[in-house]
Amino acid sequence: MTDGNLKNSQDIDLSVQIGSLRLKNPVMLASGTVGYGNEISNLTDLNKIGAIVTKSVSLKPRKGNPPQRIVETASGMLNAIGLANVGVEEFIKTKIPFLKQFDTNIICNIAASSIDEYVECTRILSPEEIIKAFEINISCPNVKEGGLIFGHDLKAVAEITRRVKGATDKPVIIKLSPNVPDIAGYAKVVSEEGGDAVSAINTLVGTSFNIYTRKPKLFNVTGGLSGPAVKPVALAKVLEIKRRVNIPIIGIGGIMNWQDAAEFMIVGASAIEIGTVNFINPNAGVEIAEGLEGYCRKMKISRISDLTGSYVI
Amino acid sequence: MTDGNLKNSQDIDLSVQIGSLRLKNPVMLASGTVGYGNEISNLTDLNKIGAIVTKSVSLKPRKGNPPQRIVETASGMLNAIGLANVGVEEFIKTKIPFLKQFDTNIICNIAASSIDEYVECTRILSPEEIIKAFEINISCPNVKEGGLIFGHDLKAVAEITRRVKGATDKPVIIKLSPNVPDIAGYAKVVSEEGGDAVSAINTLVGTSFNIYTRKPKLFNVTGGLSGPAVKPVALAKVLEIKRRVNIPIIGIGGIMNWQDAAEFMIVGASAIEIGTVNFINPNAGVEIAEGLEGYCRKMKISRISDLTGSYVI
Amino acid sequence: MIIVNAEVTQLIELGSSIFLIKVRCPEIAREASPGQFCNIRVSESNFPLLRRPFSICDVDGDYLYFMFNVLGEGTTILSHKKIGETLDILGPLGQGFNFEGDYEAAVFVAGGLGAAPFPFLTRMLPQTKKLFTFVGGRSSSDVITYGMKNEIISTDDGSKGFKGNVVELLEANRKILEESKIKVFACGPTPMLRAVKEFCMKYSYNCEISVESAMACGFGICQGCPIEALDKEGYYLVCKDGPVFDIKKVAL
Amino acid sequence: MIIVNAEVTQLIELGSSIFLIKVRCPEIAREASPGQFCNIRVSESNFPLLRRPFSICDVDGDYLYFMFNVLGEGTTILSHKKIGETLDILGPLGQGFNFEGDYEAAVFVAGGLGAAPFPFLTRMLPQTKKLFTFVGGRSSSDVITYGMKNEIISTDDGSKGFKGNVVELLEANRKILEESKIKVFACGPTPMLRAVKEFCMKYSYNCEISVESAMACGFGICQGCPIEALDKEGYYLVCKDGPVFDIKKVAL
Ligand SMILES: Cc1cc2nc3c(=O)[nH]c(=O)nc-3n(C[C@H](O)[C@H](O)[C@H](O)COP(=O)(O)OP(=O)(O)OC[C@H]3O[C@@H](n4cnc5c(N)ncnc54)[C@H](O)[C@@H]3O)c2cc1C
Ligand SMILES: Cc1cc2nc3c(=O)[nH]c(=O)nc-3n(C[C@H](O)[C@H](O)[C@H](O)COP(=O)(O)OP(=O)(O)OC[C@H]3O[C@@H](n4cnc5c(N)ncnc54)[C@H](O)[C@@H]3O)c2cc1C
Ligand SMILES: Cc1cc2nc3c(=O)[nH]c(=O)nc-3n(C[C@H](O)[C@H](O)[C@H](O)COP(=O)(O)O)c2cc1C
Ligand SMILES: Cc1cc2nc3c(=O)[nH]c(=O)nc-3n(C[C@H](O)[C@H](O)[C@H](O)COP(=O)(O)O)c2cc1C
Ligand code: FES
Ligand code: FES
Repeated sequence: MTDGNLKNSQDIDLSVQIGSLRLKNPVMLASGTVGYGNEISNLTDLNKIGAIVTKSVSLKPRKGNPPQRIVETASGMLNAIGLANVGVEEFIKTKIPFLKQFDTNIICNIAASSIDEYVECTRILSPEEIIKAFEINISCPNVKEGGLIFGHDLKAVAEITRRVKGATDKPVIIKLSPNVPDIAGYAKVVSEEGGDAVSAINTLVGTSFNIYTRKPKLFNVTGGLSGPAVKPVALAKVLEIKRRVNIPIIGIGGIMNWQDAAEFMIVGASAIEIGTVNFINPNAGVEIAEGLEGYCRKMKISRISDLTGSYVI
Repeated sequence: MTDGNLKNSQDIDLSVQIGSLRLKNPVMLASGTVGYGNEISNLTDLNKIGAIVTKSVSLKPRKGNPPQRIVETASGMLNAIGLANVGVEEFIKTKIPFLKQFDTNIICNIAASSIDEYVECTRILSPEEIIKAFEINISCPNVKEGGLIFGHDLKAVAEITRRVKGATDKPVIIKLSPNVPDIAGYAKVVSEEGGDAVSAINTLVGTSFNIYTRKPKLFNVTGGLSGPAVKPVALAKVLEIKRRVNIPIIGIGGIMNWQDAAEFMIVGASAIEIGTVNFINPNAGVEIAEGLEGYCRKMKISRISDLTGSYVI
Repeated sequence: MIIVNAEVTQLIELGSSIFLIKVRCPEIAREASPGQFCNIRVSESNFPLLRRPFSICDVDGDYLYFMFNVLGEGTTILSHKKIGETLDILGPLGQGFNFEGDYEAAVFVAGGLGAAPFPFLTRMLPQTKKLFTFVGGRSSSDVITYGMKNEIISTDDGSKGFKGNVVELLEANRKILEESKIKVFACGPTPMLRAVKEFCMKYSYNCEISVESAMACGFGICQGCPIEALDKEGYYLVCKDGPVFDIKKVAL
Repeated sequence: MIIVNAEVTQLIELGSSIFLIKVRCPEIAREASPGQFCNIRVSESNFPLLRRPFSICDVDGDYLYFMFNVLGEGTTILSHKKIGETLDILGPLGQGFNFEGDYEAAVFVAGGLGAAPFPFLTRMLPQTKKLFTFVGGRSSSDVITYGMKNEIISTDDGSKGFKGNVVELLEANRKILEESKIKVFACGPTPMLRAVKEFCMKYSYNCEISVESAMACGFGICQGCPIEALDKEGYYLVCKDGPVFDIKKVAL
């Protein structure tokens, strides 16, 4: 790490680079936890955020799963939304124009039930110039064809990466499933096939039952576990990738505050995404960016990118 | 489920069967969380527990990892004890005699760094008549040769099951790793090779770093995540096994009270093991057994074994 | 919609584990309308993790009232709040009751804790409207009439008022209802809402209901609170499109 | 060793975020000896999950005292306990100080919160022994002398007593120490304990130290609290074999 000779606040460079994509700070809002930005913009200043990852969009609209879609667990929550989304067409027509107003990077997250659909969505959306990168969700545990089938198949991940890259010249981030013993193996394939970055982690598969009705609390039976409960697992996954593969990592999983964000960067994340915390504190992203700046000053780090992978083992 | 016509408390049958092993109730104390029973016997009545699973024992003594071995996390904890244990010889000499005094079932958990070592340990311990069954730990994340290498290798699991079964005529329980996408596949192999039951889950791999020193909090860098945080994941793993494989399951992971225990039985567990909760409430096992009896009465279940896999999906 | 750290100024136990909490919160009080709710963070720790949604029970100047039932972790913590402590409140949220417009008499139907939104609605109802209030509960101890006017009561066990459920009570009072053009406003457990809906359909009364759902965010970003729509494909979001809906728009 | 729900009878703020909590707990008070600790559950919820270990600061009849420093979640919750609330306490745990036996003068060395076990030890020390108490802190506000006798003080910044660390203070007082056969009892941050150990080795003084470690169970079942042994292969457990050790037995 640079032993900073920091003159004043201007001196701290919070910007980070992910492939050809430059973010003003490493804080990103995770897909599915900020919709398309409109509601949360009433409660926080999106101009101060590094990037917004939009809710997974699929070729056609999806109405999502019937209720109940969420359950709270110990320091976490299960969700089985079922990729409810407006579909590519409506996304371009109504969501993109709204997002234009913000001085931040828009990253479009794509979910699909076939490799061709991933490619097709990317091809259609690639010309939209406010979209600065794509995050490919191959790890949604909540719909039969939500990609998790791909997320646990090295060959599929390779093909998705290669063909999506072929469909756009914008950076492509592959969002990995944590439900595997060797996540680094998947990251390796992504880097070999020209992927620009990986994001980790998506949610862990979990469930919860009512002991009096003996029915699952979620209509979908299982859901994705997120929140502080999963942070230790997410950190281990990021560290495993960092130690074995040379590719930018976006760290996700249970981040509630700037301390958590710093921890993810130390184990190897170039940037971080926050999800569940947005539901509890919609201004968390701004607070985390500010907190990281204060941390850098205290630690005499002039460029926050120097924090990435700076663990001492 | 039997719609009970319960005359009085005597009527509720809490006993459960795992292979040829019969337990007075489904509550077991998990390996590594009660040592060899001596300390905790000052704080609870072990005669009221279905079974005690002893700390993983290996052929030779292991001193375990240097400090720090544990870290608390959100509704959970990480441990990297490193299978500290007295070794088979000392176990037989000093631990078994002490355990003889209790009216409960002793299940001996074995860890090893080679398939031969698993077999050898089983062979040596099998004649000890107070040992009623073996639990084979193929999923310890905390030592290089802790078995996790086996736990993620179907062929190894098959061979371990077959050869350990060959070394004893006592029931053999294989303790599965949750760090795989298809735990049912492993359970299937166990049942095909004649294993009597599987226990799930062992801990999830996780880590935690100090953001000021940038060092891992655990000497071992990564550790095993346990406690309420992992319950939703553990429940999903048990349900997955129950739906796909016909083998008795011992449910483990984040059980804090009788409600959690009932939830595990509903999704498919024939019995349950409690770990982390013993550190917080050493009498939890007794309270859970009593709570389950009250639950059965309220729900008019005359045999608790009818609860196993009684989910309504 | 705003997040405020509001000071707790009063905590009253209305009945068996039913509480009324009063907070000073001018910012939300100013904007709130009857039927809307707030999403309240009961603890700064990660446990419980999620906010808890509560209807705005009443607004009095700078003060907000919430009525709650002690159920689990969250409401237990809420019931232990001390005067002077602050509460992290997100609100006002959702679509409230549409109580203006073309009808002569408002008919409130409250079941158990469904009484929560009616004190505020009672206060805001235009003087020009007549008001009938029907309150039901399992037994007298469940009947909550805080902040309501000239209520007519029913209990399942007959321990207070009419013996029967609140919809049977409505049937029994059809005559007064028929005298003027009415609009029904109902809040309570889903089975009650189903019965109210059936009743109103049968006599083609206008009716709005306030529904519940498990929620995470409470303001439309998590998609966690769907309710099946009858007048379009797919779902409405209870937190954003509701919690108050015209009975013709949602399936119960 | 027993688990008791003990009533909180007093909570005193001794200094900047340093508290003394008094609980009524005859069962543990009866058995406790100086240097032992208790493992306290600060919350009934899963957050924080683990118990928190605290030295038994003092015992007075049926009452136990714990001295604590507000550090994180657990100690913050503890500092908000109300008189009359109960505290789930597991104890007494571990091996305390061996203060009987063949020596003339006890030398207590306390650094910062390391003062915690000494009030009880001071009380129990046989009249036949002379006592010297050395207390060190970063600055005067960190110097805790609660429940101690005729203490000699040092501060790193010289804001109170001798300027320097507590071991330099010992050196400066070698003369009185040399006058009688002493035994040193030390508790404080690890760097201080290392220095005390070095000092005692150099002059071959008998010395016992109370060490800390991350803990889960606190009574020997999790193996979570190892400390490297010098007189055997492997590790001792801080919770069961300690927290008090002869300096010759453990590596710091
Ligand atoms: C729009 C809306 C308005 C509400 N208004 C009120 C009110 O005015 N007064 C009142 O007492 N209650 C009200 N509720 C219900 C209230 O939110 C729950 O009772 C409360 O969240 C229970 O929290 P708990 O931690 O005590 O219970 P727990 O059972 O511990 O809650 C566990 C989880 O289940 C969820 N949950 C529990 N019960 C319900 C429920 N009935 N509906 C949806 N989710 C639930 C909680 O949000 C939490 O995530 C309202 C709910 C909604 C959606
Ligand atoms: C035998 C023993 C006796 C102790 N006696 C006292 C005492 O008398 N007074 C006092 O103020 N403190 C004492 N401590 C330290 C005390 O246990 C910690 O300060 C306390 O656990 C902090 O909890 P927290 O939740 O406030 O802090 P957090 O930082 O939130 O704790 C998080 C986790 O880290 C662990 N942890 C934090 N600090 C320490 C530490 N210094 N050593 C080991 N683990 C730690 C906690 O147990 C917890 O699991 C003692 C520790 C031990 C092992
Ligand atoms: C309600 C909810 C909806 C989500 N929807 C999506 C989604 O559509 N696409 C996706 O890639 N990830 C989705 N996620 C996963 C998050 O983006 C994130 O990976 C996960 O929640 C872990 O981060 P957290 O612990 O900070 O929430 C969703 C998470 C939640 C809680
Ligand atoms: C401190 C500690 C030590 C453990 N040691 C072992 C072990 O030696 N062998 C084993 O099979 N499992 C071991 N486990 C795993 C537990 O048996 C159990 O599978 C896990 O903790 C999940 O259950 P829980 O959430 O109830 O703790 C250990 C767990 C903990 C917390
Ligand atoms: S609760 Fe999040 S969208 Fe309704
Ligand atoms: S804290 Fe569990 S053995 Fe020491």
